[in-house]
Order: sequence, then C-alpha cells, then structure tokens
Amino acid sequence: MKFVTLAAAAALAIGLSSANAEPVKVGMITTLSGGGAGLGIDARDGFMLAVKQAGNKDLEVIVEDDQRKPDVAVQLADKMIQSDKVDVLTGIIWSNLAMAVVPSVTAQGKFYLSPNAGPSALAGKGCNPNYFSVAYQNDNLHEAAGAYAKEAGFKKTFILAPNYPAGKDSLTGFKRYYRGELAGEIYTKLGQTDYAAELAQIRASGADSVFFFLPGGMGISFLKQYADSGIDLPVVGPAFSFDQGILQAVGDAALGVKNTSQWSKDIDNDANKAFVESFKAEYGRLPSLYAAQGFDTANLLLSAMAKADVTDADAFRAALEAADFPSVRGKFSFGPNHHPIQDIYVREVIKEGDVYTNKIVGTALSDHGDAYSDECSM
Amino acid sequence: MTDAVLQTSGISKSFGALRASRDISIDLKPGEIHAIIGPNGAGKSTLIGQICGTLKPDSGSVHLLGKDVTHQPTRARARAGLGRTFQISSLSMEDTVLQNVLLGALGASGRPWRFFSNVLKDTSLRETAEEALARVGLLDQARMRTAELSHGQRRQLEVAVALTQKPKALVMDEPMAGMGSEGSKLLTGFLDQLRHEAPILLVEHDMDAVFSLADRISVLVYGEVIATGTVDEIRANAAVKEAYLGDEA
Amino acid sequence: MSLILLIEQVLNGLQFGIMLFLMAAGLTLIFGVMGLINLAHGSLYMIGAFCAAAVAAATGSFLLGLIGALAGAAIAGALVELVVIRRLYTKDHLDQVLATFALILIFSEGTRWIFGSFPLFLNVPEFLSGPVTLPGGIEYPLYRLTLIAVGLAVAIGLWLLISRTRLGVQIRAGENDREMIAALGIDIARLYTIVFALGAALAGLAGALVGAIQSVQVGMGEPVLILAFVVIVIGGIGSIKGALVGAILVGLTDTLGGIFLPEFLKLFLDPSTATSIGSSLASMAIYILMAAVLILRPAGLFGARA
Amino acid sequence: MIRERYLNALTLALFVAIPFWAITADEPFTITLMTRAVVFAIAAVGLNIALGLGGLVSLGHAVFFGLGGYAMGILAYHAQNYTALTEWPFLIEGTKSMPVIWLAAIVVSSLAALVIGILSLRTAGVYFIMITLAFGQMFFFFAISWAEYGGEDGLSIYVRNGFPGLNTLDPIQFYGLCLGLLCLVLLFAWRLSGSPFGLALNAARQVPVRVETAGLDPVRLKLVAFVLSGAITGLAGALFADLNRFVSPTMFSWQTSGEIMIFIILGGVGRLFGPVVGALVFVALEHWLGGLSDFWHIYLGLLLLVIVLFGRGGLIGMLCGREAVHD
Repeated sequence: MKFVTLAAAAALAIGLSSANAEPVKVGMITTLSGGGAGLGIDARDGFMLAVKQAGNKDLEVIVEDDQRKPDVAVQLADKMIQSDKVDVLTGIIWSNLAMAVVPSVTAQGKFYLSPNAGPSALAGKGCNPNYFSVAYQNDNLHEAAGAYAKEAGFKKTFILAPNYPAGKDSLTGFKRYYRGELAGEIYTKLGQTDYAAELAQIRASGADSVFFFLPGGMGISFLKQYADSGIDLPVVGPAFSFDQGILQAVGDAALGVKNTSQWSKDIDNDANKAFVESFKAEYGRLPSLYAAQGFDTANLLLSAMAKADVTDADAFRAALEAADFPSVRGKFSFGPNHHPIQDIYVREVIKEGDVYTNKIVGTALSDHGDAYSDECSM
Repeated sequence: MTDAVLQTSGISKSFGALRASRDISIDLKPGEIHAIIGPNGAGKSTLIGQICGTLKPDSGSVHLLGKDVTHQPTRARARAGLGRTFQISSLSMEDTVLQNVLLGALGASGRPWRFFSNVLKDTSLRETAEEALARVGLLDQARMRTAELSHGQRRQLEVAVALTQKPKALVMDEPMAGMGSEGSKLLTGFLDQLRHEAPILLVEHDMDAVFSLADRISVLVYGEVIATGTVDEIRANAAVKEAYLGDEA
Repeated sequence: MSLILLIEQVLNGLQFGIMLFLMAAGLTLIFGVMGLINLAHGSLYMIGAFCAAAVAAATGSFLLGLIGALAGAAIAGALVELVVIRRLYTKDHLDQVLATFALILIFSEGTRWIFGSFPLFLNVPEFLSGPVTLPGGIEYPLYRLTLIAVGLAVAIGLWLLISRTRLGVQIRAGENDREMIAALGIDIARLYTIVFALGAALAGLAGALVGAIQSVQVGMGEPVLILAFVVIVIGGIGSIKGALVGAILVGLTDTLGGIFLPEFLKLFLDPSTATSIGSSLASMAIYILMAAVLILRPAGLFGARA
Repeated sequence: MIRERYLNALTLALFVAIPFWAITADEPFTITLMTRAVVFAIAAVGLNIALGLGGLVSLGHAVFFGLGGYAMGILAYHAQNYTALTEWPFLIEGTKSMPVIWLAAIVVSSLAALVIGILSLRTAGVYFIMITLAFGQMFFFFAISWAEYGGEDGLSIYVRNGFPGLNTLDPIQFYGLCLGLLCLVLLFAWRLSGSPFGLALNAARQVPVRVETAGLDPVRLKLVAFVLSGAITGLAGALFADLNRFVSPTMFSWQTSGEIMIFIILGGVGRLFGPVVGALVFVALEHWLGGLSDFWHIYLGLLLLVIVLFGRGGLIGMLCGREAVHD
C-alpha cells in the first residue's frame, strides 16, 4: 500500500515537472471493426500521427471502437466521460452516430471536435459552443458539386442519393448551388449494391450529366456499373466515393471523374506536403481525406492546448475558435457556428503509376461557410 | 339410430389415387364398446382422424350427440365431449405425470387464460386430475417425469388424461398395443367398467381383448366396412373370414 | 415510360433474380437434404468474391479468379461442414441459427483480419465489358447478359445433376427419407459434405460474378443472405424449382417496384412526397411479397412440407 | 452441480452488489454497463416467453424492441420540441414521463405482436423463423426512410425522461428503476410458467395435437404468448432508448433480433434466469473482448459456437445440469 502511494506521488511529481499545463485526456470513438472500419482507421491514424509528431506528453488519447452502432457509441461516450474522465471527445465518422453522441457530450460540458461528420442539425438550431466541426458541414461538398455543375455549364443533371437523411441533405445541398434543370431525382435504398435500374433511368432521361452521393461500397458498385453501362455522361460527386481508401477498388471506372473535396494530397502548402510524406512513411499508404481530417483535428487540439488550460473552458474554447494551427488545407477558420470556412476544390481522378488518386483541377467555392449558421444562436 | 352418441354417415376420404375411406357409416350407442378391426393399411387411422377432426372427409358427415360436427375443429369436438387416446403416445415427456393429466382437466374447465395463479394449487383442477390418476392406478407416480414411466404406464396415463375431460364418448386407438398380458388384462377390466360412463369406439389389434370386450365389431378392409355385427356374427361371417380372419381360421 | 426502358428494367430484374438464384439454390439444397438453416451462406458468398479478387489480382485473369472462387468457397464449405455443421444436424433450428450466426462473426472478422478493412478490386474482364445493342435498339451491358446466361446454365446443370446422376438420386433420396439412404448403403456423411460444398461453391460463384460489378468488401454477404432466405421461403424450402421462381419474382419485384411505385404514387401525391413514400415502400416490397405468399401458402409456392 | 435456485439468487445478488461496489470504487461506468445488461435481460426475458415456453423461434423480436424505442423517441421528441404528435382525430402531445412512455411502448408493441403473430402463426418451423425475420426487415426499412423522425440518423433526446420521485439522470437511480422492472418481469415470467396458461402453453410447444384434443387452441395459446413476449421486449426497448437517450433504426435490425436470441441461448433456453445470465455475460464479454482486440467478434463467435455445440442448456445448463422437476 505504501509503495503504491509513493509511486503515485512520484508520478505526480514527474507530471508536474514536465509540464506547466494540466494534462488533457481525449476520448476517440471511431469505427474500427465491421463494414466501415477503413474510414475510422484512417481518421485515427491521421490523428495519432499528429499526436506523435507533437510529442506532447500532456496529451493522452484513449481510442475505442464504436462498431458503427449508435448505441455502442453512446455507451463509449458515457464510459469515457464517467470512468476515464476525458476532457475532449472526437473520432466519430457517421452522422447518425454523431447525432446520438454529441448532444449528450456537450450537455455534460465536454468538448467535441468532429473529424468527419457535420450533420445540419448540429450546425443550425442544435449548435453548441463546445462542439466544433473540423471537417465540414455535411452539405458543403454537395454544394460545391452544385457550384461546379453550374460552372461547367451542365443544363440537365440527373441526381441520386440513398434514401436517408444525409442523402436528402446531399441533394438539397447540390440544388442550393446548381442552376440548371433536373433530368431526374432518385432516392436509392440504403446499402443498395445493384444500380442497373437507376442506370437505365439515367439513360432514358436525356440527362447531360450525373451527380451522385453514394458513400462506401455503394459508390464502388455504382461507378463500376456506370462504367460498364456504356453511358458516357460527365459525373460529379462529393469526395467520399473517390477517396484514397476505395479508389483502388473502383479502378479504371473512376478515371476522369470530377469530385469535390476540401482537401487533396496535392494542395500546395508545407503542412500538407509534410503530412503526406510522413503519413506514407509511418503507415506505408497514401493518406485519405479522413486521415487528413484526423490530422487537422489533432493539430487544432494541440494548438488550443498550447494557449489555454482545458479546465478553463472559456479560455480553451476561445483558443479552439482561433484555429491557430497549420491546416493541411491551407486557409482554415471557424464560422460563428464553429463550422469551417474554407475553400472547396474540384478534383479529378487520375492514375499515378499503379495507384489511383486525385489531383486538383479547380476551386469550386472559396471561403465557403454553411447555410445554417444564421439559425445558430450562441 | 337417433340415440347414437357418435355417428358417421357415408364419409369418404381420398389421398390422391388412394381411397382411404369409402362411404363409411358406423355409430356408437350409449353403454357399448364398438370395436373397429382390420388389417394394417385398412384405413383405421384415417377414419379416426375424420371422427376426431384432424382430417376433413371429402364427403359425408360426422355427428356427435346428434349435432353435426363435420366442419368443427378437433378442439370443438373435444369440448363437446369427445375423448381420445392416441396410438403413438402424445404425452409431454419432459413434464410430470400430474402435469399431463392437469392439461386434460384444464381443457375441460375451459379456463386456460389465467396467468398468475399456480395451476398446482387449483384445487378443482387438481381433484379432477388426481381422481383420474387414481382410477387408472397411477396416483403414486404423479410426481414422476412422464419419460420415466414404463410403456404400459404411459398407456394408462393416456386413458387418465382422456378421463379428466369427463367424455361422453371415447375413441381409443390401440390402447393395448405393446402392453404385457398382465397389463392388457387389467386395462380390459377397466374398459369393461368404463363403457357405462362413456361408450367406446375401440380400434384394437389384440383380438382377445376385442372379442371379450366388444358389443359390436366393424371390420374395415381397404377403406370399406365389409361387416358390422356382434362378436358371434363377425366370427361367423364368411366375407370377414376370407378378407381378414382367413389365415387364422 | 418507354417500352425500351421497361424491357431494360425487366432484364435488370431478371439478372438480379438469377444471381439470387445461385445463392438460394445452395441454401435450399442444404436445407432440403440436411434440414439445416445456414445463416453463414452469405459468408461463403463473400469468400467467393474475395478469392476471386485475390486470384484475379495475382494472375490477372478473371476466369482463373472464378475458378479460385469456386474452389475457395467449396473448400471453405467442406471444412466448415466437417468441423462445425455436421454437429448441428441433430440439433433444433434454434441451435442451428445460433451456431451459423457465430460463423458469420468468425468469417467476417477473419476476412477483415486477412484482407484488411478496405474493399478489394475486381473488375469485369475486358472481353465482357461495355454494352451491346440488342434487337429493338436496347443498349445493355454484355456482362449482365452473361450473368443471365451463366445463371440459367447453372440452373439447367443443377436440374441435370439432380435428375440424371447418381449423386442426384442420393440427394433426392436424402430429401425424402433419411433412413432410406442409410439403408441403400450410401455414405451419408460423405453425401452431406458434398452437398454442402456444392452449395458453398454456388454461393462463391455468385459472389465472384457479382463482385465484379459491385464492391468486394466485408459484410457484403449478409444483405444477399437475407434476400436469398426470402427467395427460398417464397419458393418453398427444399425446392430448386421454387428457388428459381422465387428468385425471379424477388428480382423483378425489387427492381420494378423501385421504379414504378414512386411513378405510380405521383398520380395521387405531389412528386417529392411520392418519391419519398414510393422509395420507402419499394424497400419493403419484397418483404411484403414474402409475408403475403406465406399467409396465402404457408409452405411457400412449391413447398412440400410445412 | 449447483442447485439452479442458488445460482439464480447469486445472479440477483451480483446485480445488487456490483453497482454498490461501483459507487464505492467510483466507477460510474460500470453502473451504465450493468444497466445495459439489465435492459437486455428484460428484452430477453420477453423473448423467452415466446421462445422457451412457446417454442416460437422468432428472429423478429427487434420489431418490438425498436417499437418500444421509437415510442420513447417520438413522445420525448415532441415533448422536447413542444409540438403535438397529432392533432387529429384528437390531440396527442409528447411526454417526458417514463410511466406514460412505458405504457405507450407496451401498447404499441402488443398491437404489433398481435398482428404479426396472427399472420406468422399460420406457418411453423423454419417458415416461422423466416417470416418473423421478414417483418423485422420491413420495420427496419420503414424506420430508415421515415424522415420525420430522423430516418437512419435516429432521434436524440437530450435529457433522460423523468420518473416521479427519482432523478433518472443519476446512473444508480436509473439502474435501480430498471432492476426493479427486471424483477417485476421475472416475477411475471415465473408466475406465468406455473400458471394454467403456462401449463397449456408448455404442452402446446411439445404436443400441440394433445392440447387440441384437450379442447384448447394451441395457436391461440401461442399467439397470446407472442403478444406478452412482444410487450415485454417493447418495454425493454423504451428503457434502452432512455439509457442511450437515443433511438435509431439499428434497434430494428436483424442483428438485434439475433443478439436478443443469443442472450437466451447463452444463459439457457426456457430457464427463468437464462436470459438474465446470458445478458450479463454478453455485456461483460462485449466490454472485455472489445478492449482486447479489434477482431473481438472472432472470439465472441468461437465462444458462441462452443456453447451451442457442447453446452446443452447454456451456461445454466452447464452449471446446474438438467432442469429439475418443479412441484
């Protein structure tokens, strides 16, 4: 018993001597098993890379797997807050999980930094001073796709997305900036893998272009089948179906497709170059959008830790709002509802040697915020 | 004829090309044991099925206590007073002897929709059940698991379950099958008494039992009743001798 | 809606149904002969797709990939039968559901452990890619036509196997009377292993064929598994003919329902409500179909025993 | 071999002792975990009435779990937004009161169980398993596309609903409430198994033709069992939603049905405490194995296999042997 006390005292002494700020405990809840594990693993790896590079001993990260189940995510958040006494939570990939976790986390006075999901409900009326979306507001990339479609002079676009809230937000986002006429608007089944029927409708509709939002395996299936159908219309979509992790599974079918993203591995700034290099060196693969978002999230947190003590919530919040960190996206700041104001690029899928990847071909929207900040009162 | 407790009028049933019952008309009068005999495959089980309601006849009708029950399900016929014992034992083996008998009593009481009271503490059900067990001589085995009973004891239990329902007519499907001679003798004596409570339609292979018990016998061959009569009449019937008793005579 | 579009959609439904048939045939065979509910059938579909992707990536040949899928799934099926499944024949349905549910967990995570969390690449081979023009000016992907042809060929092959070969006699005997096959001196354990491996190979083939136009990823088997169950329940469990009819019914209902329900509702409702309600109804359509069939015919369309 | 009733008492003692330990050791999350186990146990006790007593292998009980959850979600959502659920034919307003929500959950899931039961009980065996699965999928897809209540995103309820006289936000008080309900449900299941209805249902599972011959309708007995079963699982769904302060279509998924079934098999089919032991062990495994490896599903799968293949009667069966004859 005595030994334990001594050891604890020693540990406390070391802790005090090595830092002048209170240590920060971060709970990362993300998807590490099952179908969508690739995204969570990337976000985690990006986050941990930044933590490792910073070498900040005051930052402790606990990572847990939510299995992409909302109830598990809620339970993990409770555990991290109640047992592990974390100060900040992060990591959730999926909007439905974020909707389950974020309101109760912020209600308990903890900070939540979102490395991916940015549902509209949390950007407008449901915004919270302790909630920061470091990635985007969900509509952003779709709005950019709409802006691109307008720019490219598409007159009759066929649009489709899965029949669930994010899918509906997606088509709404697209239509917010698109000015042409719609050749058709379809909601597909969530998790659908065969798009033959939709392709036939596209073919028959007389469209001059296609916009789709089909994340994960749905997008892979759609693109393969699209390429095989002989329909030869320009395609545009948000980055999710063209990300590093899944492009290899799509193959040639994706070549030349335009997609919108707030990040790309060829954005020309020092932070990004260093990130891409070090990520490749550390994990032996190219970073994805999710990895970049995880990396930025960790750096945002680290920048706030350098300025303020996490126990002083107001000061810490102000330090987060300042967003004083070298984002891999270049320009980055928060709007009044704690969602990013940033450039959104148009990328094209290309092949570099044997590897499929993206390159930037233009900017769809500059210094773009989101449509919900007016509804947010904080 | 009108005083028949149970009566079939010209029932027929086919399975594809097989005509399992052909125009069968038999009846069961108060106080009698009416035996149905016939070789294997003669259609005895099909006949019982139609009487008890598990099979529907293609044509003809079944009357119980003067009421047409042809289109009623088994449970309605049971509630109207038709008791039955099975050839292949259909007791719930995992349960105790008492529980099996209680089920019969519960069915007769018509009040199964009680979710909280303890069935074992329901005195009226329990009295009915234990009385039936006592009559077949199984009261000492009431707490035993049914699976632990001997073959003969299960036959006795079958009868006890039927008794709890206070039947007005009984259909018994080979109650003696597989019993030792001692057991058969006991059961024969018991059925002899029972006929005054409820007449019995007895399907049985044990000819000694049939000849000693039956008031009347019907002989079923290829789905057809070829003869009905008293024991002596049947023994003397040439057609029966040829078709069925031929090799014995 | 033009006639061409309609024909194209019917072809799509047919193709979808025929792929479902490949899954359902194995499932129904296994149930018919062994009386086993195999929830892990979807895992064998996934194994087929992964084997095909791995072999095709290593050799560059899609056809070798298909052979790899058949072999891989058959071997996995035989192994599972020997180690786990044969202990389940005497157990009740509940134990079978649970044990094969456990197998899903093991297979899914095991595959992710071996192949990683990202989808694999498997593409339509060069000589089958792109559309062809059918009579009437319908442009239709050649690969999908090939799928229909392969599926029909398998259906005919299965029919010949069951009606004309010694193995088929044994399978039919097994479906009718288990004691009889023992009496006929057939090695029942071997028969079961073969039937299970055959069912697994069919599922693996379906996985590989479909994997080329869809995403080869962990968990791809479960949605198809549920559809295959719907198919065999509609068709009548144990009946190959039922599986074929059920599969095509489900394929057509799902494909055509998704298109026509919203269009139909637009006659009564405003377009966005119609689209939304129509899509919801369409995603429930096959389950409604199944419930309706079972309510009218509790043993399915061609089911012998309930 | 331990006597089953001692094991049951020990299990109940654990459900009281562990949270007390958690309070003294300042491990509030353990209480949350235990609450999860209790809620799952209620759901599984419900299924066990259909499955264990009635022999109805329902792979669609997630329907009732989800309906209970959505009963809570929808009522609380309207209460937190101060909108009416419906104004026609008469005004229904949202509520944050647990007893009202429970009642709604029980009524809605009973009605659903009645309809599903009437249709499904026309079939038997494998067909029954499959048709219940199909109903589960129907509700799942419906919930996903029901945009008004969040679709796939589900509904978040910011503050746990209230119960008169208790602070439900305090983990231990909410736990006590759930444990109390579990005890009530267990009491109900225990009385049920010894009741006239239980006797008839038990026979209807084993020898339906005998029940018919006794003048009872086995299908109707099973239907009533299915409705009671659905109602209890629905209540559990409402509690689960309150535990997470969140509902989503995942509650309707067929994996949820499978998991509820796993609790029963793990503990022991038809045993009064089977579902309780199973839920406790499952939650513990999920927690510990999940911490051990990303691939913990493999271990869970292997464990399930071993229990199904070699452990007749689940954990209770392995510890206590064959079920005793009850008096």
